[in-house]
This record gives sequence, C-alpha cells and structure tokens, in this order.
Amino acid sequence: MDFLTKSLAEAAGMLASLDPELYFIVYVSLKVALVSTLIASAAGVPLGFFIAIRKFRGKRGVITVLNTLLALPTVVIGLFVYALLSRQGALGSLGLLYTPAAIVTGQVILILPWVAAFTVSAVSRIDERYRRTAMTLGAGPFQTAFAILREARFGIIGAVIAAFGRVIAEIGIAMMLGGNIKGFTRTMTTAMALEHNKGEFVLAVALGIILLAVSLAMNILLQLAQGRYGEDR
Amino acid sequence: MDFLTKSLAEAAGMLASLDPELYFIVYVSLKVALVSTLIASAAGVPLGFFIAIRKFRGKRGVITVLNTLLALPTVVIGLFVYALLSRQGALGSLGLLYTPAAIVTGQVILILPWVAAFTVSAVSRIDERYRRTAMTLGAGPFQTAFAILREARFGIIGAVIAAFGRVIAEIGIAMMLGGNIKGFTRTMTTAMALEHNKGEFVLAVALGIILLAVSLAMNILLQLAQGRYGEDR
Amino acid sequence: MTLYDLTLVQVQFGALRALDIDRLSLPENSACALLGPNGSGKTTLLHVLALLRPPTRGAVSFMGEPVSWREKTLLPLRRKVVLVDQHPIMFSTTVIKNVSYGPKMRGESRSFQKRIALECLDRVGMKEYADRPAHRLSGGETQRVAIARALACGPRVLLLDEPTAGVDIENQSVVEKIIFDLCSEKNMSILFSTHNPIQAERLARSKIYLSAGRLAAPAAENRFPARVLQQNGLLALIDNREIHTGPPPEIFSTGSFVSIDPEKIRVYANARGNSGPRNGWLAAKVLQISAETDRIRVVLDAGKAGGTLLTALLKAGDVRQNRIVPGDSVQITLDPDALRIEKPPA
Amino acid sequence: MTLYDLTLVQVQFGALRALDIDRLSLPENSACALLGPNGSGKTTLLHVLALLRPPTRGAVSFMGEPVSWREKTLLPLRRKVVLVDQHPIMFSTTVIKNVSYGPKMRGESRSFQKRIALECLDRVGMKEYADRPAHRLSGGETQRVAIARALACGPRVLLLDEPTAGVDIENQSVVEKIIFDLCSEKNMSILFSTHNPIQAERLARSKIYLSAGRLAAPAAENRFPARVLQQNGLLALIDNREIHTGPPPEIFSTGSFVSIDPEKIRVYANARGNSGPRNGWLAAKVLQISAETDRIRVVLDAGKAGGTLLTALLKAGDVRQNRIVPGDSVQITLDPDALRIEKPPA
Amino acid sequence: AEADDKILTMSTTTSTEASGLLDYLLPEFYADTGITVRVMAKGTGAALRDGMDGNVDIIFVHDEVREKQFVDDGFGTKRYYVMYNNFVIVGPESDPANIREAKNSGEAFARIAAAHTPFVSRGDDSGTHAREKQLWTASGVSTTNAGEPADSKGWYFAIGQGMGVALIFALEKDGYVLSDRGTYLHYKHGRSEPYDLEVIYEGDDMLKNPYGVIPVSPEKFPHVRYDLADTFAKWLVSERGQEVIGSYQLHGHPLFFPDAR
Ligand SMILES: Nc1ncnc2c1ncn2[C@@H]1O[C@H](COP(=O)(O)OP(=O)(O)OP(=O)(O)O)[C@@H](O)[C@H]1O
Ligand SMILES: Nc1ncnc2c1ncn2[C@@H]1O[C@H](COP(=O)(O)OP(=O)(O)OP(=O)(O)O)[C@@H](O)[C@H]1O
Ligand SMILES: [Mg+2]
Ligand SMILES: [Mg+2]
Repeated sequence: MDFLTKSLAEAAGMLASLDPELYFIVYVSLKVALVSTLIASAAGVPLGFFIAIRKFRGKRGVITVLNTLLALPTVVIGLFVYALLSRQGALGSLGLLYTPAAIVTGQVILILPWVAAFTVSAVSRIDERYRRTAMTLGAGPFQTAFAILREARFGIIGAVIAAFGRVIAEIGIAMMLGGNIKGFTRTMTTAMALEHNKGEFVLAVALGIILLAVSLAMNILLQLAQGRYGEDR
Repeated sequence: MDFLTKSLAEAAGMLASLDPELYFIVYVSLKVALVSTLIASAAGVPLGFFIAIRKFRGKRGVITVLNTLLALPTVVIGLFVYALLSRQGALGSLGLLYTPAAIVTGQVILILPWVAAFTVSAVSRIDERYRRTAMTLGAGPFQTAFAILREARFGIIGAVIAAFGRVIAEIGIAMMLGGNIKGFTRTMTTAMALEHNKGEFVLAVALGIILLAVSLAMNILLQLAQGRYGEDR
Repeated sequence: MTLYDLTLVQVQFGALRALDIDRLSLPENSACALLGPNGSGKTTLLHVLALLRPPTRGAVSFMGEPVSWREKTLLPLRRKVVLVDQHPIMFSTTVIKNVSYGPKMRGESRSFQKRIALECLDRVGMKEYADRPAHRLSGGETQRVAIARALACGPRVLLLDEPTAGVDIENQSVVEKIIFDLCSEKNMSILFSTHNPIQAERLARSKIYLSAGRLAAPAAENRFPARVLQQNGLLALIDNREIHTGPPPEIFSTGSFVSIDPEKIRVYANARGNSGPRNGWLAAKVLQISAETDRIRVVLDAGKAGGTLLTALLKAGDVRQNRIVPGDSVQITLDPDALRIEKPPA
Repeated sequence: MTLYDLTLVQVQFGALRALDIDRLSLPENSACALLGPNGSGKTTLLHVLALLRPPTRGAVSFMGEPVSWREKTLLPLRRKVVLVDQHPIMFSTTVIKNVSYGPKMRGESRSFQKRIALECLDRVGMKEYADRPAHRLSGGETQRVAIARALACGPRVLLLDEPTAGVDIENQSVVEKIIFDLCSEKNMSILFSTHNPIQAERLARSKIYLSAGRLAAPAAENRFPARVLQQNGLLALIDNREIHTGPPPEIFSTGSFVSIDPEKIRVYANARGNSGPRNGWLAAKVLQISAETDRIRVVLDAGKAGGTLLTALLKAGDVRQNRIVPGDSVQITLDPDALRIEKPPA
Repeated sequence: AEADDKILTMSTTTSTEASGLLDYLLPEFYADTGITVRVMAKGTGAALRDGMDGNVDIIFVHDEVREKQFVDDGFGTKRYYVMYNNFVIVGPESDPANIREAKNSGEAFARIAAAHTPFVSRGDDSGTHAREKQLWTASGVSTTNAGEPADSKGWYFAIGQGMGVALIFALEKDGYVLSDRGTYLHYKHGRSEPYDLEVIYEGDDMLKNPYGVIPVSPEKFPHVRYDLADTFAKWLVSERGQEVIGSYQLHGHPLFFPDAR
C-alpha cells in the first residue's frame, strides 16, 4: 500500500502547508454540507415523522415512492435544478447558478428522501405507548411529536449523520450546480474529481483523506454532544 | 416544466424503441447494483448486528468510525480499488479493472458502511426482551440473531433498499472502475453522465427517468414480497 | 351531570369486535371498577374513555358534550382525563422528569412542576427514585411512578388499567388508599380495571362487567372446562370428578364449559355430621372468606388433587351459623339449577 | 441433588446493587415462591437463574455443575430452564408460531411442534387464539400465551415472574393448577415470584423472601408511613388516628414508618361486649379471612375513613371462638411489643 | 459474444467520443479487421495515466507535449499523427471585448483580459486547458505560476470540468470560452436546447489541435494486445482510415482533418 502511505504523507503535507486555498475548499465543503443537512433535516424529519405516525390511504405507496427517490441520480437532480436556475429558467433572474446556494438546493433534494425514509423507519419502530402516554398526559400534537422524536433520537441522529456523510462526499451535484469554480464553489469532492481527472491520483486521495478526517471530527463532536445517553441504547 | 415533459416523452420513446443497447445498459445496471447490494448486505447486516448486540470496549469508537465511513467519497474508493486492480496493483493479474466485477468491488466498499450503520440503528432499537425470550426458549446464538433480525426486519429491509438506491444511482465508481465501456460496463448512470457531457440533457434525464422507473419496479416487487406484514408496523 | 355517555360504541380490530356497547353512562365523582375476563375489552374501553382511540362506530359524550374526535377539540378534553396504561411505559429520562411531564405540558412553572412531581412521587413511596433513569425501573416501580405521573396532571378523571398488578402488598394498599382518597376528598372521578373482585368491592361504588366486548352481568364465576357425559345420569366431569347428577342432557365431550352459580352452592361444615362423600356431595376445603356488599364470598378448593377453585356466595348468617373458618374441610352441594352448560363452539 | 447453588452472587446496575446473595440453594422437584417488595431484586434473581444474566460477581451452579457463563456452554443448560418474563413479549407473528418456537429451536418435527403448541395453548385456554397475531393480544392473553410458550419447551425448570398478574380470576386458577400439576406430576421444578402471599402459601413448598436485593425474613407486613409524636404519651399516628400508647419514644415527624407485627394483633368481635372506642383500642372491619399453613390470615380495614389495611395472623381456634366473619365490625388491640418504628432516612 | 482475442481497450478524450467520431469510425474498423474496440473516454491526464499503468492497450489523445513525454518515458511505442481539428474562441454575438478585430488569438485573449469580460477556463489540465495557457502566455498578459492571468478576480472562472460543461458555463455567464470545434458544433446544432454563443474568433495557427494515437509498450506491459493496438494505429493512418476520418461530418460541417505524416 505504497499508494496509501504516499497519499497520507501528501495529506499531512497539504494540511501543514497552511495553503489558504486548501482551507477555503474545506470551508466551502463544510458550509455547504452543513447547510444542506440542516435544511434537509428540518424538512425531512417532520415529513418522515408524519408519514410514520399518520394512518392514511396510500401510505404504503408514499413509502414506496420515498424509497424509489433514494435512487434519484445526481445527474437528474443537477439537470433539474440547472433548468430551474439557468438564465432561461424560472428562477434564472436570481443568478443562483454556480453558487454555493445552488449546490445546497440540489443536495437538499438529494438527501431529503434519505432523511425522511430513515425517519419513517426510526419512528415506526417506536412503541405506540410513547405516543399514547404523551397524549394522555396532556401533550399537544407538537409536544407529542417531540416526545416521540425524543425516543427515536438515536435513529434520527443516525439519519442526519448519514445525510451529512452523503452530501459531504457528494460530487455530481457539487460539480454540476457549483461549477467547481476555484476559490468560490470548489469543494473537497470536486477538487478530488479534478485531480483525478488530471491523473494526480495521490493528490486526489490526499484530499479524500482530509475529507474523512473532517468528517471524523464532526462525528466525534456529535458523539460528545450526545453525551452519556449515547451509550444507553 | 417543458424540460420534464420532453424528457418523459423521450424516456417513453426510448423504452418503446426496444433498442437492445438500452436494454443491455439497464441489464448491466441492475445486475451490478443487485450483486453489490447482495454482497454488501450479506456482510454488512451481520457486521451491524454484532456491533449492535455485543457489549465491548470501544463500541462507541467503532460506531463513530462507521459513521465517518458514510462520508467515504467515491473518488477515494475508486482510486483505491484502481490501485489494487490496476495492472501494477496487487490483484492486477486478474484483469478485473474496467469490468463489472470492478464496479461491484467498489460499490460494495461504498455501501457496506451504510448497511452496517443502519443495521446497528435498526437492531439497537429492538426491545431487549426479544433477545432474552429467544434465548430462554432455547435458541442458539444464530437463532437468537435471526429472531432479533426478524423483529428488526423493517429497518433492515429499509437499509437494503437504501443501499440498492445508493448503488444504482451511483456514478463515480461505475465510471472510474467500469470505464463506461459501451456494451460492456456502461450503466444507466454512466450513460447519463456521458449524455450530460455531450450536452444531451433531455436524453440524460430520460435515462434518469428510466432508472427511477426500474427502481420503482424493484421497490414495488419488494413491497409485494413483504406482503401483508408490511402495513403492520 | 354524567361524566361519560356512550351510545352504540364499537371498536373493531380487523374482524374482531373488541368492544360493542349499546349504552353506558358513568356518573361524576365516583369510583367505578371495570371487571371482566382477559380480552373482554377493558383496556380498549379505557382507551376510548381516555379519548385516545376513536371508536370505529358510535358516539361518546364527555362531561355533557359530544366528542368530535378531531385533534384540535380533543386536546382540552384530554387535559381533564389521564390514563395509566396496563403496562405503563416511561420516557427514557429521569423519574422526576417523567412525573413533571404533565404539569410541564400544561405550562406550569418550573418550581411548581418540581414540587408537584415530588409530592406525587412521595404519595406512591417513590420519592427517593426521583433521579433514577425511569426506563430502568422494575415492573412494580414503573407502575407506581406511572400512577404518580398521572396524579401530577391533576385530572378530573383518572383511568387506571389494573393499577395494582405487579405492585407489592404494602403499596397495593397505598394505591388503593390513593384511589379511595381522591374520590372522597378531591372530587375526582376514577375508573379502574381489575381482576380482583374484592378490590373492586372495597373501592368502587359501582361496577361495570365486560364480557367479549359487551356489557354483561357479573361475570360467570366458577366456569370450568369440563367433560360432560350422560352415563348413569351423571352430568359433568370436572377435574375428572363427577360433580352433579341431574336430568339427562345432551352429550358433549371436551371443549364444553360448565359454570356453577356461586349463589347456588350450599356449604356444610363437616362437623354437622354429614357423612363421607356420596353422589351429589363434594368434599372441599375453605381457603378464603371475604365480605361483599351483602354477601360473603367463600373460596373453596374442590379439586380431587387440589387447585380447582370454586367460589360460593353465602349469606353472612349462614357462614356464622356454620362456623366455617378458612382451613376447614367442608361438604358442598349444588342446587338443581346451579349448573349452566356451554356447548363447545361448532 | 440441588438445582441451584448461589455463592456470594451480586448484580450491580451502575451504583445500585440490585442483588446481593451470600448463599442460596434450591432443591430439585419443588415449587418455590419468590416474595419481596418492588425493586427487591426478584426479576434480577430470576434472570440470573434463567442463565440470562451473568452476575457481576459470584458463582452459580446449576444441577450440580458450576456455570461458566460462556455462550457455548450455556446453550445446553438454557434448554433445561425457561423463564416467563414479568411483562412477556411476543414475537410479531402468530400465537401458534410463538408457542412452537421452543420445540422448533430444539429441532423437533413440524407435526410435533404443532401438536405440543396446541396442547399447551389448550392448557391455558388460548387454543382458539392460535392464528391471531401474537403481538396484538391483550395483557392477560399475552401472559397466558407466554406460559404456554414456556411449557412447550418441556423444561426441567420453569421460572415464572408474577405469572398471574393481569390474568383473569378464572385463568388465575388455571395457571395455579398448572403450577401445581407440573410439580407433582411431571417432576418439574418451579420458581415463581408473586406479590400474593396466599398464592405463595397455597402453591409453594418453600419460600424465598428478598428485600433490597438480599435474602430476608418474611417481609414486614402492616408497614405504614406514619407521623410519630410524643404527645400525651401517644406513640404513632397512622391515617391521622392514634393507634397505640406506650413509653415515650423519640420524636419524628413525617418520613418514618411503623410496622405492626401481624401475630401481635388481637381481634375481638364487637358482640363480646367490649364497649366503644377508647385509647389502645381500634375499631376495624373484617374484609377477608384466609387459611395459611398453621395460621389464619385476617385482613382488616382499620382506617378512620376506610382503606387502611391491617393484616392479622390468628390461630384457627381464636377465629372460630370469636365467630369472626368478613363484614363484621370488630375491636382490635396491639400487644405492647407489636410496633416497630423505622426512623426516616437521614 | 465477441471472441476474446479480438478486443482492444482504448482510453481517449471525451471530445473524440462525444463528437460522435468513434461511433462512425469504429464500425468501419471492425468491418475491415474484425477487432472490437472498447472505449473509455476521460480527461487527457487520466487517459495518459491509464496508459502509464498498463490498463489499456492504446491511447488516443490531444496533448502533443505530454504525448511525446509518454513515448520518451517508454510507456508507448510510437506516436502516430492521426488528425487535427481546430480550437475556436466562442462568445456572445455582441462580442463585448471586441475580439473579432484582434490580429491573432493571443491578442484576442489580451482583449478579453483587458475588458474583464467573463472567461471560462477548463482548468483541468486537459489538452484544451494546455492550449489556453499557451494563449495566455502569447497574449502578454502577466500570468501566475499556474498559467492563469494574474488579475483574474471576478471574470476568470477556472472550473476544472469538461468541454461541454465549460460551454454551458460560458453561456450562463455570457462569456468567452476556448473550445474544440466538435464539441461547440454539437452544442450549437446537435441539441434540442438552444445555444446562443457564436464562434467569435477562429482560424489562427495557434488554434490547431492535433490528435495522436499511441500503442502502449508491450515491453513495459507484456499483457497488452500490442498486435491489435498496432493494427488499429496503422489502420488510422492508412489511406482508408484517413479517408474515413476526413469524411466524418457533424451537422453538415467537417470536423477532423487527416494529418498522417
Ligand atoms: N391492536 C389490536 N389489534 C388486534 N386485536 C387487538 C388489538 N388490541 C386488542 N386486541 C384484541 O381485542 C380484545 C380486547 O383487548 P383488550 O386489551 O381490551 O382486553 P382486556 O379486557 O384489557 O384484557 P386483559 O385483561 O387481558 O388486559 C383482545 O382479544 C385482544 O386480543
Ligand atoms: N437495567 C437496569 N438498570 C438500572 N437499574 C435496574 C435495571 N434493572 C433493574 N434495576 C433496578 O434494580 C432493582 C431490582 O429490580 P428488579 O426488577 O429485580 O425488582 P423486582 O423485585 O422484580 O421488582 P418488581 O416487584 O417491581 O418487579 C430495582 O430497583 C430496579 O430499579
Ligand atoms: Mg387490558
Ligand atoms: Mg420484577
């Protein structure tokens, strides 16, 4: 694994060099991934929650569609958002194409089904009695939802972590909608793709290692934040 | 949404044309995605199960690493498998690079952490009493595992569905390790990327629609297979 | 004013009609016991009364107003009634946070939440458990904390699903005392389900009997699976022992049930000179004697090998005259019309 | 041969020592009852005995051989002992599949699985439920199916955690009969926990009392939270009513407990001419009289407002002489050494 | 299935595949020789890398300097001149930097830099990108070590992506882009979506884009199908191959010009 050691050394070197360009890339990646994850979670968790809790006709259908959307390819999302944000598109006047906001838009579409699907699965497994208990103790709809989500928290945090992992490692949308503009929308993944395209494999993997390190740091932070309850279940 | 209607019409036309090339691409995609999902599930479900059930030192660490691996970028995986399968690599003599087998290798690495992480989360939420009950009724370790997995089945099937969605919509690895060779390793996603590259956006989205249709069909099949228990929980 | 009015209420689980009540009124400020065998619909009825489960069909009115079962209108009603589940579940946090959940939902101040929670925990003897993780408690501890949690809501109506099951003896009387006190002092209405008729007798002013989802007469006691034969005019075999002769009936083999009317059992102390066993007489042992409103309940072990429990309802005078005391061996006879035979289902 | 031998066994949950047993031997082929207040460690002990929870410290030997707690060696042992949980859980499939799970795990044939499952379901009166989804059953139904599921394993040792809690009266006697029969006919060893001392008395040859995780003498009955005052030589206030005078004690306010030795309560029928209430005499009402091995247990309601239950253990002769019958109003006195006072925790 | 001994793997640039040339040319080659070519289209750098790792039998790219290096380093046997096409400078019809008037392509670039009109750079070390850098040098604009204009803020977009994306990007920004003619023609005429940019400047010698084909060295990589690769290379430079290349038209325009020497 000569390749790996070389890449590791390169990654260390890059980080040590304090190259502002590199740090900017990391910053853009993190910002975009975090914002996407937050937005998708803010929408996807409640969505998944209601699908899981409510009994309605066609519920299985909705879940099937949700599962299908897990296979939504980045190219399709990229092209749709492009069609929307392009100068000719409905929202063209906003000038959002090839900005971090465009990446966020695409990535939110990408991971919303993931967050929702996993929230459905986390919430459906929560004992019906939690809901009943909250309700009989006088909780309103939101408070009841909150109580159930609290019990499902490990599953939901899991879904959010996964969503973050998915977007920070995502290439296609970042490339198509961000445009991989140096110093503006270049992320760790698009930089990697570029290096790969150039045949600079060691550099590409070095960037990948930095990405994993960043992701590891985020996960450790989250673990610490979850605190002692983390081990409980 | 002129774009969407055009793409839909195009997708319908492509399917109706009975173009053997198209069907071959669909076939390759499905085959690669199914094989990857099967292998990753066969390894990831037991792995996740044991992480969830066993109490051991460093368990939180293992889970953190698993969560970090969710952010493993396709480029890194692609390059590692490339380094391995390339003629100069350890397994170069097998001549696997730029074959469907290479795609499967990379995709298995990609989704194994997903399957494992979601199995962990599905299994940890299963009431401890199921395990105790199976054990006291005389179940051996495997039978106990099976009983617990059975109770966690919706979560685990969810994980497998998600894994399938992830790989069938995956581009980077299919491109880097399969090489997008027409009539051999071209998948729906790499074909989409190619059309996108050519600027054939409608064609690209049409392919994406076909991909979603295939994925929908798979999900419906699965729903039917799950049968009446599906609605239960 | 009536507390609840149920009209033609049904709850259906798939093909199963778990509840099917034509009319039921419950008065305010009373303690009412809910009795009935397993699966008779007690829990289901309590869920409806707690406004947690809309019935499949039928109308419920609560405190004089019809319940519309729309979420918006339900919340204020639900704040007046609290249910303690049969197997209560604790939120995975501390005991005190569980108990202060109700006041918190009602927007009470922090300090009030804490005070009332500790007060209620104290009532069930669980004050020292305040900071323990609630989802790790033992069965009886959980039951008691759940009662405290319900009390902390200060409801008008308290519904308890088998509140003393799993609770230790000492605390059973604590729980019973809580029920008793709340009704008499606080003007709270209480409905509790129980399998203990003595408890029902002691605590409840009125009783509801359920059987297979329907309101019923006091449950058929003394119901036994039996072989019923027509052989020498012999009628029923329970525990492989003849218990009655009578007119030749239809013949069933296994799968039939015999129930014996507890008011139609005569008990004679052995000392009275009734000689050894003969047809129509059964030897039995007195296990327990307890008071009901206007009767004395005597539990007898009438099985050949022990363990076949028969309940007789006697008049207080009979018991005193007979000087029956638990532990005594006695002879019993059944009145000719004491037996009811249920055919096995086709 | 002894069935279990426990030496210095402890189970620790964080800071809490839930079980702490110096020595305990259980003989084979017996029915043994496990008694103790909530949280005393009954469930924890049963989990250890079911070989499901390795103790934090200490040695367990089962059927003469030390248990090593390595998974491999545990399986054959576990096949000899089955535990029915306090709140059993059903696999989310049909009732019959739940009940045939044990035989299936033991590699029995399909037809045998089915036969034994139906047989066991029949024993608990749940045969008609065979094809119902098991995870949808009511509390008592679940309890009964869980017992059938354990029976279907045909174990040498059956551990039951409060087996009749939630079971209806009729089926309580069915379950009790099962326990009774299995011990006497099938040479099975049974250990069951219960909060019902009468049940323990009736079914068990031996009894284990637990208190705060330790083996203990029979639980203090009649334990009340009380205010204890020194005022006119008055000793204890229970339910706001003086119950005893005696030598001036220390003074506690709330938080103390008084327990009254049930063997040191004297009961006199009112008819005996004992005039109205006076110091040292309490009026009470007889609720229940039941037989124990060599005593008669009398449950009295001694509360001013009702609901303060006192248990007295009397000799059979005393009861008969006094002609006490449930429902009677009686007068009681306490022997001078009947009271034990527990100070409130510091 | 195809006989295993008649399959050749080739890495090439996206432009050859995306222009449709290979779809036109390979069937002819198959008809003549019975050899199937498996094509992998990627960036020039990645394609060269495939050759250097021995993962393909032949490479077909357009970066003369690096190709020569490739042969010199012993990875390839010989570079065959196959064909060339032209780069064009594409931009808005209105020509805000007024480059139509420029005397040569260097000056055209200088005008773009001076006007600060948006310019899209491939920025991916591709053949096109290499040419861009040469043109910046020729323009006299001061450049960085990376070969970009020193004063690039706000108008110079290095996007690190393929030609098609760069064209779209330029359309969105209403700016200039250096493109190969094939890809441009395809975007202009071959798609259902309209493409508004025009060829503003072309024809300069500096804009010539030669393609070469190099069989991977069988000495370095004994497993490569040198026989097939050499057959293909020789066929491309043969009269027959050259005629096929010359006859290929995209949307009515000839695209590649035979260049065998
Ligand atoms: N969710 C459900 N789906 C299907 N059947 C159900 C469901 N809940 C309850 N039942 C069935 O409805 C009947 C009534 O149940 P319920 O829980 O009300 O009985 P119960 O009187 O409370 O019994 P127990 O004394 O055992 O607690 C039972 O036969 C039960 O199996
Ligand atoms: N997993 C756990 N974590 C922490 N504490 C626990 C856990 N399980 C039990 N305990 C505590 O250990 C003590 C003994 O519990 P156990 O369940 O054995 O009591 P029990 O005698 O069965 O009580 P009950 O009559 O209420 O069923 C209780 O105080 C309980 O709160
Ligand atoms: Mg119930
Ligand atoms: Mg217990």
